[in-house]
Parts: sequence; structure tokens; C-alpha cells
Amino acid sequence: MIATVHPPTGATAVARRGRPSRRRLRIAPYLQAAPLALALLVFLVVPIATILVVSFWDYDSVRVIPDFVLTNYEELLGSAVTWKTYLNTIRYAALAWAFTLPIGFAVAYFLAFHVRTVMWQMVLFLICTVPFWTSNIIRMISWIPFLGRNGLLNQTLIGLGLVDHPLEFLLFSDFSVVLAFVHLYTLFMVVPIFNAMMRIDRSLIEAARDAGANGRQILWNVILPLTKPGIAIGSIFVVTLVMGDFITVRLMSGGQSASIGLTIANEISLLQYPAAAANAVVLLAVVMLMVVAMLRVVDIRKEL
Amino acid sequence: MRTTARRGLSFYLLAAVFALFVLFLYGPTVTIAVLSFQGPEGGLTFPMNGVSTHWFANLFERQAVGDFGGSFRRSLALGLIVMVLTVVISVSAGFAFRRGFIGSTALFYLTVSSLVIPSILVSLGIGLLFTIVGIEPAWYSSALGAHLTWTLPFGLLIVFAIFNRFDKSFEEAARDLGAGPWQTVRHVVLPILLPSIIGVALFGFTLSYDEFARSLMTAGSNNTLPLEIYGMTTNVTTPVLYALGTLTTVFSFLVIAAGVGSVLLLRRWRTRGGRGAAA
Amino acid sequence: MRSGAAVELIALSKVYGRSVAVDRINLKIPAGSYCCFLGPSGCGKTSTLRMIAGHEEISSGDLLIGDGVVNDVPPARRGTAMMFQNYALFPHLDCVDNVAFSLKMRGVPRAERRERARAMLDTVHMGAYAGRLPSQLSGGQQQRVALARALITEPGVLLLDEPLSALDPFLRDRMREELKRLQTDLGITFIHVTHSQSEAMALADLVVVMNDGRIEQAASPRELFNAPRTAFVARFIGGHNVLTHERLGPVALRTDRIVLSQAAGGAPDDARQDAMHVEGTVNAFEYHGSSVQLSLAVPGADEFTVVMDEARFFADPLSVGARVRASWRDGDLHRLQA
Amino acid sequence: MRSGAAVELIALSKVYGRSVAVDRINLKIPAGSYCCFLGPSGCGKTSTLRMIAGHEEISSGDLLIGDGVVNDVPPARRGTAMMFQNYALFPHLDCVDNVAFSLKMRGVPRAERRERARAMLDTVHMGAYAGRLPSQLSGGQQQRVALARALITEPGVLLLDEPLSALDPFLRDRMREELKRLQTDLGITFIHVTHSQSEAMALADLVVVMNDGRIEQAASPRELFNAPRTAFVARFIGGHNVLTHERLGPVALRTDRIVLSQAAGGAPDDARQDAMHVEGTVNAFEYHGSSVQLSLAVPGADEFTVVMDEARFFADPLSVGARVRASWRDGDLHRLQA
Amino acid sequence: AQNIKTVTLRQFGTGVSNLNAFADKVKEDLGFTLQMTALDSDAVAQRAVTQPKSYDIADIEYWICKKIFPAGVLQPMDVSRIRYFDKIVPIFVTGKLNPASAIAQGTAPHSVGFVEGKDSKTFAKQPTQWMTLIPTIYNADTLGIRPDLVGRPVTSWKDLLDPAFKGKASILNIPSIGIMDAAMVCEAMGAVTYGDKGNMTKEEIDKTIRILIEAKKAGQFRSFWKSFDESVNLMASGEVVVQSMWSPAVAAVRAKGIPCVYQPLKEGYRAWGGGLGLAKHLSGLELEAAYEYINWYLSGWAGAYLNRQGYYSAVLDTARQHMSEDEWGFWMEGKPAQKDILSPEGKVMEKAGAVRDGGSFYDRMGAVACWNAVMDEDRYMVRKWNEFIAA
Ligand SMILES: Nc1ncnc2c1ncn2[C@@H]1O[C@H](COP(=O)(O)OP(=O)(O)OP(=O)(O)O)[C@@H](O)[C@H]1O
Ligand SMILES: Nc1ncnc2c1ncn2[C@@H]1O[C@H](COP(=O)(O)OP(=O)(O)OP(=O)(O)O)[C@@H](O)[C@H]1O
Ligand SMILES: [Mg+2]
Ligand SMILES: [Mg+2]
Repeated sequence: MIATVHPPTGATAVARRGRPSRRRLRIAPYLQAAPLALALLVFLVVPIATILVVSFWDYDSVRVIPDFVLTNYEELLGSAVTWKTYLNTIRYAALAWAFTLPIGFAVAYFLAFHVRTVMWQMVLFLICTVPFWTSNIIRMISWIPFLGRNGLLNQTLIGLGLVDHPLEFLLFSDFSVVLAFVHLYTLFMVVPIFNAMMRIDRSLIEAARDAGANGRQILWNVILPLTKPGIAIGSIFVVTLVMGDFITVRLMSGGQSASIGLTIANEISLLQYPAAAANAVVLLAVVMLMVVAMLRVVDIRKEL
Repeated sequence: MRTTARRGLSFYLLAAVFALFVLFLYGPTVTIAVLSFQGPEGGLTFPMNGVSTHWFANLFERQAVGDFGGSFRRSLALGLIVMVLTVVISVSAGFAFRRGFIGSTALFYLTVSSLVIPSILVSLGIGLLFTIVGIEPAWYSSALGAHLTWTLPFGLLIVFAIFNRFDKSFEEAARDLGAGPWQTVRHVVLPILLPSIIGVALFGFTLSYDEFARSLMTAGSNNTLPLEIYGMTTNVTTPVLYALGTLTTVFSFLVIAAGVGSVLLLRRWRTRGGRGAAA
Repeated sequence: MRSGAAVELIALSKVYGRSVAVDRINLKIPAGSYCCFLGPSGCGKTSTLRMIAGHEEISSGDLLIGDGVVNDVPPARRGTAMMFQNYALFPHLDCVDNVAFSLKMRGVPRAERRERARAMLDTVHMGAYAGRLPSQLSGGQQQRVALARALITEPGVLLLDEPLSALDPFLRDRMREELKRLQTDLGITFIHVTHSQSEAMALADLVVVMNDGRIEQAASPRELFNAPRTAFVARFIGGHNVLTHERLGPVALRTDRIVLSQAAGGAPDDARQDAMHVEGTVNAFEYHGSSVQLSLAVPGADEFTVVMDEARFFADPLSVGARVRASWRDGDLHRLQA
Repeated sequence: MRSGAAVELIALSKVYGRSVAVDRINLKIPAGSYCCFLGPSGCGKTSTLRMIAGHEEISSGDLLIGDGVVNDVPPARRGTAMMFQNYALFPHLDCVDNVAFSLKMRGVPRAERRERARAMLDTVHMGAYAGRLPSQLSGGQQQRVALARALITEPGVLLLDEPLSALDPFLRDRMREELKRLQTDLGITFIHVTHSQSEAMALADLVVVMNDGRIEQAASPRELFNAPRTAFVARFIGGHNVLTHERLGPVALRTDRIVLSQAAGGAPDDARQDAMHVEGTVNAFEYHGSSVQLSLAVPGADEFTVVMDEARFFADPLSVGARVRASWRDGDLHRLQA
Repeated sequence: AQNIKTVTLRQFGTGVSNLNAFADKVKEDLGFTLQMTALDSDAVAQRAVTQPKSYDIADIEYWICKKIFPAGVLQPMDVSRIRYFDKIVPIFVTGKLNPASAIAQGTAPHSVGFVEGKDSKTFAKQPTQWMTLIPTIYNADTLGIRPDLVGRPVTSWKDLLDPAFKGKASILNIPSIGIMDAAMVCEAMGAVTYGDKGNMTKEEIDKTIRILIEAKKAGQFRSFWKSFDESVNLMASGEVVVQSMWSPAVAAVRAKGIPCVYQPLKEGYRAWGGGLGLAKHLSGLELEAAYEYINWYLSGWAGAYLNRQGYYSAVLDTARQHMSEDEWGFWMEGKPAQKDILSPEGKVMEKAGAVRDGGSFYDRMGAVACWNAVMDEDRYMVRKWNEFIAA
């Protein structure tokens, strides 16, 4: 025999060398994570804590007064407007979601399953992102010449004889707000769904076809269930973005609709910081609840 | 012959949906582009009142109010700083997460919450914090931080995606061949990840360059470009705004093109470098 | 259960863009037989199989299953079922639902289809795992579920693309036996793609050796081994030395039909000569358990391999560099097509 | 070039969290030998190899390379080099730069290191591809480059984790020969992880069979095959039936040492009896080219396999269901550890 | 020693008066640098209070001053150092345009124009030595209309809620100002009688808001506007035919060749005024420069510039010296223009023969019904206003 097999020396052997080696490597991850942790601590955790603290402060027309009062919350939660505004904001979120989801799904589906080369997928995707390089605000005000009473669309419709009065609901309405949301946020839905679709093994689709599934059945029984995590992530994006929005609602509703973000922005502009802070705390809680609910569908870490 | 290769009805339907979607996306951009060529007498709305490049020229003249140049330079500088920090911080954190450490889950979820917390709350929080502590908010401090809370989560998520596809054995091979930790990063990890890192950088820059809500309460006394544009909308009623919009689009386009171009060039250079050496 | 269907390929071709993956092949696979497609990577095995399954368009030629041309029939109505290389189990469905999938597509009510799926899982010994998701199963278990899913449609032809290559060698042998047993029991036609010659030999009634889009030989394993038609086949299936014989041209000589003895000395003979022996030096040897394989350096042949029984070898072991004479009987030479 | 170094494992363990992947193994690998770790999936082969390479922390025990304990020595200073399963060639560097990498890390000037890398590429017959990127190479070519990259550090020990599993069977056999030749030429110690017993048999001077974190047997291939120590080893390396002998307890019987004849009839004998024959029915047979493998259903044994020469089998072929008597010589029984 | 020319003063305010042309002129006339930052009115108030070190000179409105000055971020100015103090229009000193006129409701500029002493934060009832803001610009606002689209004369604030203009009306969505417009409307309708529109009681606020909400629900409003361009675009595009508006916005619409009238109404105007305040931290040479700047501001060139835009300047005499007779006649005296009236940039604003809406300075500033204001019930009012917006 060329090899010697020593008899096992028992548990003592295990105990003998218990010391961890290369300790130096162990601090490295902490150092590497520190900048991120620090940045988020200083610019996220502490500010949010500040909001929480300030939400209990008092204020007059120009100043905040350190104190501990519940009036901000009382006024907030005791007011019917708050509830209405929340309902309205959630309605916007629901509407935006209801439109971005099917559109985003269809676009992602097209890119993932009908566009065959990665090159073309890249090109088409970049084409979709180009408009986002124009300033948001300028893009939004440019809806006005397009959708207005005498805007491009109405003129076209009248010119074609499709309508005889300009359509008023096109601008400064829920329609225009949701339209702008869809415009701004559909891409946030497309990307995660596309990502999920690209990870579906193509042979699964062949297997389904082999089992006699037609196109619709494949969509419903295979693609949709497997795209669920992507849908969840996209939905989180869209819903949180809409929940916090204020500029779109203000510009596109002609100031006629309220959203929580807008209320907060108004309160900020009127220097009512504690009221804004109380509102922010409630909004944060609502958004977090929604996100946690949506996260039940998906483990984000697995989806990367 | 039946075929899986031939385009079915669903292809044409979806292609139409996609085309409409693109049209919809481009609607405003095109409107802006067209209106920015209004004649000198033209307004912000249709109809066109002549065609000229007046408003582009006007953009470079001194405006009655505001300061495009300054705000553009600030936004550019801020975008670049955010870009660099985003890359450095998220790549470094990516390494940490790969190695694993106590509290990584907490930090991960904190990062994710940074993504879902509405921008205005971040803006408000940082604004309040700075006011209370008594530090002047400025674009290079508070706004920078506010932007980071937005770009870092994206950066980290992308880095995660990159690292999930990055084979650990490259690093082990390097270590095996005598590379120290820094040499491994310098000669193996970074070169391999470079194209993706350029992606993170571009992402960081564009997110910051057009960020409005998070700058609102944090930019301090000097406006960034989106704030300036917003300010302009309150008192400028000429197509110079659209000219600005068109130019910023072109500018972003150039930045992205430069980014994508450099990735392609890098790839080409590597391949050609390979062939060249073979010859 | 439906019985096996015959499959016939008539001048079947597959062209991708400009490259011809499958080049006008003709083949008749009898109903109920086990057919293996064997060949090197890229020779067109998968393309052929996918054309039969209906997942790939036929570029030209005809495909008959049973007695109809099925070129334009959709996959599910060809009476074929496919088992994919990576199994392609639906990750979001448990075993029962995976197996019941095709029944669901056909609108079979839930209770009934689940019951039938369970029965099918039992036949592949997976009844105990009915409620598990694919990710909770080992490779071999996944494969059985995939098999059950393919079989529940009662196909006349089962198509398998490298079904064993993802398994470790231990499991591979076990599943090989099971596949064979199943095919015998069900009596349906199996068409199995592999690039392992031992797999093809062990399983098939009909081995189809492909090379570069064409069929080199289609024959029973025994015929293939004893009468390879071309040098390519002889080399690919292994166990043969290919020599150039002066009179016969290219010939195959089985490596286990050679006897080694002490070299006679004198001028070395040339393998090309019309002799029944050759002299050479031992280059290397590999221990294979019950046998030992020696590589000889022999004038006039690139490779010359001799396989001998382990006991016989070690009774009088040769070392690397030893000069030996290898001899064979004339009848062991098999003439190849040029 | 540095010559091979001996490697010794003393009560080496690897614990991941609560699960013990490697359990106090002891092993001495002589300098300059070719050692194969063989075992089923998850038995701890890779973990052991990575501890030797220094890529995995040693949980307990000692590791000696040459004559020093290297537990805490970084990988590059252990005198080992590793070839990774997927080769881990740096995708952004061409072949020369990949091979020259370790020299660059050591600060060797560019011209010199490229020259040495080229020379090394020549020894693995890859000189012609020096300027290519890994993505422009085939699997076998990549493997050679990986080999060159590992060898340029002039290691005393080369570690290989399943170096052949990514190759197709054809290429696999070719590279197997080359590995063996290289090891013989260089004289350095190779430690090679595989789960193919034929690979281990063909290559190794020392085969280490692992199971469940422990070493079942470490021996030369021939000893392993002729004298497996445990039932696990006998089953894992194949070619053996494991029977329970009344007097001897568990025994191994080589499948190619059995002679079949017509069944005598009468009451069936039991394999557990102290007999040198058993009767049973033919269950299945597999054609293996030069041999045929029969599975018999025999009372008292789960599996009973007989391998016989093809020509002998077909001279008087048996069909499934035939009753036969299998007999052997007493000396062919090998007693196993209980 | 430091030279005044090395000083840089940072001024911020709304785009209305933070004009780069002023900075250029200051550089030319006085030699030091003035940095201008234009913000919207919300941001102005915010910046003034929360970032007092970020500016040297605040260009803010009087009603905002009422909020800001007590916060202690500004320092009052010594009137003895203001060269033209005596010539400032008396509205800003006594509150009366001429001794006979009544003081309008709301936060009249004079009521927040002075403090008791150099370090005091409480407003003085009478003029003192210490002035909070030096007035720069002010105007009287009314409804803007599209004469071609309204179809009938508009004479009263109540026409804003006239069902005839359903879906074509708009109101300003800055609570403190919007509520004043709303109050003008409600008072004109006779729906509410106010003690002081500039300082409403909760009940008055409730009633006003209720009327607004009803109108909103009935679809009266096309949109609300918050920024200058919005009001211009709404009017120019015909989305809206009657809305509360600012004078230069009307001019901007007209400049596009679209008819638009700044319609004088029988109930009078809602007025507003802005002024320059000095940051608390200013001292030494910078303070010197700031006083110089303010004196320059009142010395005529700036006044003329503002007057030419349709606003009014604080010291009329000096401004007149920088304007032509024709300009003065058109802008200040309500006379028909003899020649084309040019904007400060030299663009034609009005053709010869045009007459300014609302007539002369005295016609307009004499008919102010109320000033933009901050109420005691400010917080309550804002809440109710938000209810209106959310309704
Ligand atoms: N979708 C495709 N587009 C273009 N060429 C293809 C495509 N699929 C296969 N080919 C080419 O057709 C030829 C045959 O491929 P095929 O997959 O049938 O080979 P194979 O015998 O199954 O090989 P392997 O053993 O590697 O699976 C190859 O040259 C391959 O590159
Ligand atoms: N990083 C790890 N963390 C936790 N457990 C691990 C880790 N790596 C390996 N293991 C576990 O340790 C055991 C041994 O793993 P190892 O990779 O050494 O097996 P192996 O013999 O190489 O198997 P294979 O043939 O599949 O490669 C397995 O049970 C495995 O699940
Ligand atoms: Mg294939
Ligand atoms: Mg392993």
C-alpha cells in the first residue's frame, strides 16, 4: 500500500485546532459595507427619525417649536380631508397599477418572447428609455399643448370629424393624471417583468406546447405564474412612486386633485413642517404596509 | 408547413402594442422638440408661429431671470459626484454582501426601503435635519445625500445582479496564482466587471441629473437644473424652456451614447487585442 | 395504453440560415423499438429530434408518424411526447400538477386528472413525492417526474434528448435500466439522443450514428460493433483500431481480439503489410478494472490500442517502453467503406 | 522545475455550520503520485481539495505539504496550484496573459513573463492560440490553457476538481491520456477529484474512495478492484456483486468471474448458502460491445449481474426469462468488512 | 482695506423682480456684484426662514414679511439712511394713498412696515425710525378675461363663479392669496359678509370654503394655477376664459397676439406689494453696500424698469425721470399711447393708441379693496383650503 490511513484520533482532534485563521479577512466586509451603511444612516435613517420627532412638535406660521404635542396627528387623522386624500391617492395608485401592469406585461412579453436577438432587445429597450432623458417637468408641461382644449389631439379629432366638441376630459382631469403616471412609470413595470420572463427556461414553453397547451393556456398556466415575482417588484415600484408623487398630480390635474404627496408639499411650502412630518409618518406607514404585503409574493434577493 | 419560427398573430398584435407604447412615450418628447423650433413670436402651445432656432440661441443668452449655466454646471457636477460615489459605495458593499457579515439582511432591507420611501419624505427629512442641526443645505452636501438614497439602492441591486453571475472561482484562481486581495480586485474583478460598472455609473448619473423631488428641500441656495427648470416654469413663458428640454435630452443622449459606446469599444478592443496578439 | 408508432424520415433536412444542420436523411424506425441517435456534438441529433417533436420547422422532406405525414401537425397532436434534457418541469407546480398538466390543458376535471397523475407517478415510483415542488427533488427524481409527465399523454413515440447526461454516473446506470424496462413494458417507440456510445449500445434496438448532418450507419448495436460501416463509426463507437490494410483498404480491428507476445526482433513489420501481426512499443496503459488497455506505438498507425484481461496482464505485466508483438486472426479484420 | 511534494492530511475536518462535510480524515499522498478522490456527490471531495488548496478554511486537523504544516499559509505560498472545474480563465485576458498572470503578480517584467508563458503554452500544444481570448477557444483548448496557467507557478502539487466533466466523452478520453502523460513527465503530485470510477481507475496511482465525509478505502486501483474493503466500495467501483455469505458474511464477487450454464432444475439454491453457484432467471441484458451484461433475479440478492464476452454470449444466446445457473470459484469470493 | 467693489450681495426672490438686468446695472452703477436667485413664492418663504444665511437681501412680499420678520431672520433698516424715504408712496408709510382714502383690509404694507426698534421683532402701529422692508414693487390684481370668449361684459368679482363660465374659470392655488380672491367673490355675491377679509374668523372661512367647494363640485373650475406660466398658458390656450390673474401675465398673453383684458371690477382690486429686506447677519461693508443698493433701487432706473412692465414702483418721482412722457402717460396716467409701447427688453407690448386696463395709478391703487394677508387663523384657513382642493 502506498497510502497510510491513520485511525481517527477522536474528538480531541477537532477540539485541538479551534482557532479561526485569517481573522484579517473578517473585518473586511464590515469596512466595505460601512460607506453604504453610513450613507443610509445619515441620509435616510436619521432624517426619517427627524421626521418622526418633528411630527410631535408644535408650530406657528413661521417656526417649528420643539414640544411634544399630538395635535398634528389629531388634526391629520381627525380630518375627513385626510381620509379623502388617502383614498384619492390610493385610487391613483390602483389606476396607475391597473394600466401599467397590462401595458408593461405586453411590452415585456413582446421584448422577451418575440424579439429574438439580444441585440434587438437592447436596441428596442434603449428606444424606450430615450424619452426619459428629457426633464420630467418639461415633459409634463408639454402634455398641455397636446391634450388641451385646443391641443393637438382635440384638433386632430375634430379635424377627422370624430368629435364635434373638444374633449374636455383629456386635460386637468383624473384621466390626464393617470395618463402621465402611465407615461412615467410603465417602464418601471416593464423592466422587472422582462427580467423575470428572460429567466423562464424556453424549454418550459415547449414542454407546455408538447402537452397540448395553446398560446393562451401557456400564457396563463406557465408564463404568468413564473412572471409573478417580476410583477410584484414592478408593482412595488409603481405603487410607491405614485403614492409619493406630488408634482404629476399638481401639474396634470390643474391643481384640482389632491394626493398625499401634494398635501405634504403644500404643508412644506407653508412652513408647516410638523404637520407635514405627521403626514409623512402616516404615509410612510401606509406605503410600508403595502410593500410588505406585496413582498409576500416574492423574495427580492432571489430575483436578482 | 407549421412552424414555431413563423410570426403568429400574437406577434403582430404585440408589435402593434409596442409601437403604440413607443409612440406614446415619444409624444411629449417630440412635442417638445417640435415646439422648441417655434418662431421668435411663438408661444408654449400650438400652433407654430414660424420656424427658427431662435430659442436655442436665446438659451445661451442671458435670461431675464435665473441662471441656466450655473445650474447646469451644478447638476453636472452633482451627477458626476453621485455617479462616482454610487459606483464606489455600491461595488464595495457588493463585495461585503458577497462575503457575508452580521447585519447584512438588515442593511439589505434598509437599502430596499430607501427605494420605496417616497422621495418627498427623504427631501423633507434631510431638509428638517439640516435645519435643526443648523447646517446650510447645499447641493454638494444635503442634495448629494438625498440623491444617494435614490441611486445607491439601484446601484446595489445592479451590483447584486452582477455578482450573482460572477463566478467566485475567478477570485480563487487569482489568489491561487499569488495575487493579493487588492491585486485580485485590480487585475481580475474590476476588469471583468467593467462593462457592468459603466452601467451602474450611467444609471447613477442619469438618476441624479434629473432628480427633482429629492433636491427640492435639499439643494440649498443654488438651484440644480431640474429645480431651475421648475423655477423657470413659474415665470418663463417662452419656448426657451422647450429648447432647454430638447438640449438636455440631446445631452443625456450623448452621455448614454458615450457610456454604451465605451462598453462596446472595450469589448471590441479586447477582442481585437486578442487577435492582434495572435497575429 | 396506446401502442408504439413507427416513425419514418424521408429526405428530412434542417437548414439554419445558411448552415445545413440535418442533410436529407432517410430512416425508418419500427413501431415499439428503442432507437438511439448517437454522434458527436453538433452533428444534428437534437435538430432531428426536435423536428420529430414538432418544435422545429422542417426545412424540407417528409416526416411520417404512424402512417400519416405530420409535417404540419402541432406537437400535441403528433402522438409524440418529449422529455427534455433539463427535464423542463414547471417550477411552480408540484409533481402531481406537473404530471397532470396536459390533462388540465385538455379540460379534464381536477379530481380526475390528479388521480390519473398520481397513478402515473406511482408507476415511476414517485408516488411518495407527489406533493413536492421540482426544486425539492434530486436529479433522478426529477427525471422520473418528467417521464411521468411525458407518458401521461399516452404517446406512441417518446422522444428523449440526452435524458441521462445531467445525472451522476451512479444514477445514470440505474436510470438507464429503468428506461429500458419502461420501454419494454409499455411497448412504445423510444427515440433517445445521446453522445455516449455505451448508452446507445446498452439501450437501443436501433442505433443511428450521425455525423455532420448525415446518417453514417443505422443498425442494431451488435451489427454496429461487429460490422461498423465506416472508419468514423468504428472510431466513434470505440473498441476498434482503424488500420489501412494493403489489400483490403481501411479495416477495423477490435481491440479485444488482439494477442500480445514477446517481440520477435528483426526489422519491424508494418501494419499496412498484409500480415496478421505487428510489432511496437508500449506507450501507456490504463487500468480499467476487469481489463487493462494498452496504447502501443506502432509504425503506420496513429493509435493502436489493445485491451486485455486484467488477470492475464498482471500475470506477466508489461511496462511502458517494452517491445511487443500484437497478433490477430484474419477473420477479426473487418473491412470498412473507404 | 520543482519536483512533486508529498501531502498529508491529519484528522482533517471541514464543518459548515452544523453539517460535517469532511470528518477527521487521515491520508498520506506520496510525492509525485497521481491521486484520485472518488465518491458520490456530496461526499466531501471538493471540500477536501479546497482545504488543500487553501481556498477553504480548515475546521480542525492539520495539513502538511512537503514537510510543513500549511494550515495558515495562503494559497499561493503552499506550492500548490489549482485547476478549476470550469477552468476559471480570466475572460478579459488572452491566453498568454492568462498564463503569465501569476508572474505578473510576482512582478516579473512583461517581456520575460510573456516569453515564459508562451513556452508553457507550447508544452501544452497551445502555442498557436496564444493571442486568443478564452471565449474563442473550445472546451479542450481552454482546459489546456488552464493547465498551463496552473503549471507556470511550478507547483509541487497540482489540484484538479473534476477537470474532465465539462468535456464531451470523445474529448474526455483524449484529455485523460494527456493529463496522465503530463503527470508522468513532470513528476509532480496530482490530486484529482472525480466521481467517475473509470477515470479514477485509469489515471490514479492512489484512489481514495470517500463516502459521507470519510475515507472508505485508499489504495491502488488494482488493489481497490481486487480487494474492495467495504460493500460500499465494491458497489461504487462497479464490476462486483455484493452477496451475503453464510460463513464469510458480506462478500464481493466480480461480475466477470462468473460462468453461466443451463439450470440444473430442482429446488433453487440460495445465494446465502455456502455454495459456489446459484440459480436464477435472466431479467435483462445490456449489450456493451465487447461484452454483454446480464441481470439475473436470484433469491437472496437484490442485484446479481454477470458480464460475459459478447462472442461467448451470442454463441448460445439467452433470452429474458431463461433459467440459468451461475457458478464461480471459491477464490473469487472476496470478503468485505461488515 | 476692503473695497466696496469686492462685495458680493446675494439676493433672492420671485422671478417677478429678481431680474438679471438689475444685477448688471448695479455692477455698472455701483461696482459691486449682485447675485440673483429666482424662486417660486413658496420657496421664497421657505428659504427666507429656514436658510437665513443663504442670502443677504430678501425680496419678499409684505404678507410673507408678517410671518418672517418675527422669526428674527431680518434686520430693520434705519430710515435716515434711505435717501428717498420721504418720497416713498404713502401707502407704505401711513397706509393711505392720499390723506382722504380709507385703509384697505388685509395685511396692508404699512402695518408690517415698521418695528419698534433696531432689535425689535414686533411691528409698530405708527411709522418709526426702523423699516422692515423697502418697497420695490406692487400692484393691484383683478380678474383677467378673454374678451373674445366671455361673450358678455364682466364687471364683478362674482362673475368668476357665474355658471355661464362653467368649466372655464380658474383660481389661484396659493392659499393665502386664493382665499382673498375667493373672499372678494363671496362678498360680491353677497353670500358672506366679512369683518375683515384679511383676517377672517373660522366661520367666515368655513362659509367661503363651502361656496368654493360647491362651485368646484359643479364643475366651475377648469384648473387651478399656481405659477405664472400656468396662468398664461391657461388663458392663451383658451382653456380658461376668466381667472384671477397677475398683470404681467395678462401682458404676456397679449404679447402672443391673443386678446386678454385685465378687467377692473366694481368691488375694487386685491393688492400686493413686495420689498427688500436685509438679512440679520449683514454688517460692515456689506451692510453699507446693501444701503447703497437700496438707495440706488429707489433712485429711478429700477422704478422705471418696473413701471414699464406694468407694476408700480415705490418712488414715483425718480422713476418718472427715467421714463418718456408717453410712457408715463400710458402706464401711470391712463392716457392712450402716442407711440408703440416697448417692454424693457425693447419688444413692442402695446400698439400706439392703446389704453391701459384700469386706467391711471390713482384709479387703480385708489380702488384697492384688500391686501394679500396672513390671518390669525392662518393654520385653520390652510387646512380648509386643502379641503377645498381635495374635494
Ligand atoms: N437555432 C439554431 N440556429 C442556428 N444554428 C443552429 C441552431 N440550432 C442548432 N444549430 C446548428 O445546427 C447544428 C446541429 O445542431 P444540433 O443541436 O442538432 O446538434 P446536436 O447533435 O444535438 O449537438 P449536441 O450533441 O452538442 O447537442 C450545429 O452546427 C448547430 O450549431
Ligand atoms: N459552502 C458550503 N456551505 C454549506 N455546506 C456546504 C458548502 N460547501 C459544501 N457543503 C456541503 O458539504 C458537503 C460536501 O460537499 P463537497 O462539495 O465537498 O462534495 P463533493 O464530494 O465535491 O460533491 P460533488 O461531487 O457533488 O461535487 C455537501 O453536503 C455539501 O452540501
Ligand atoms: Mg443536442
Ligand atoms: Mg465537488
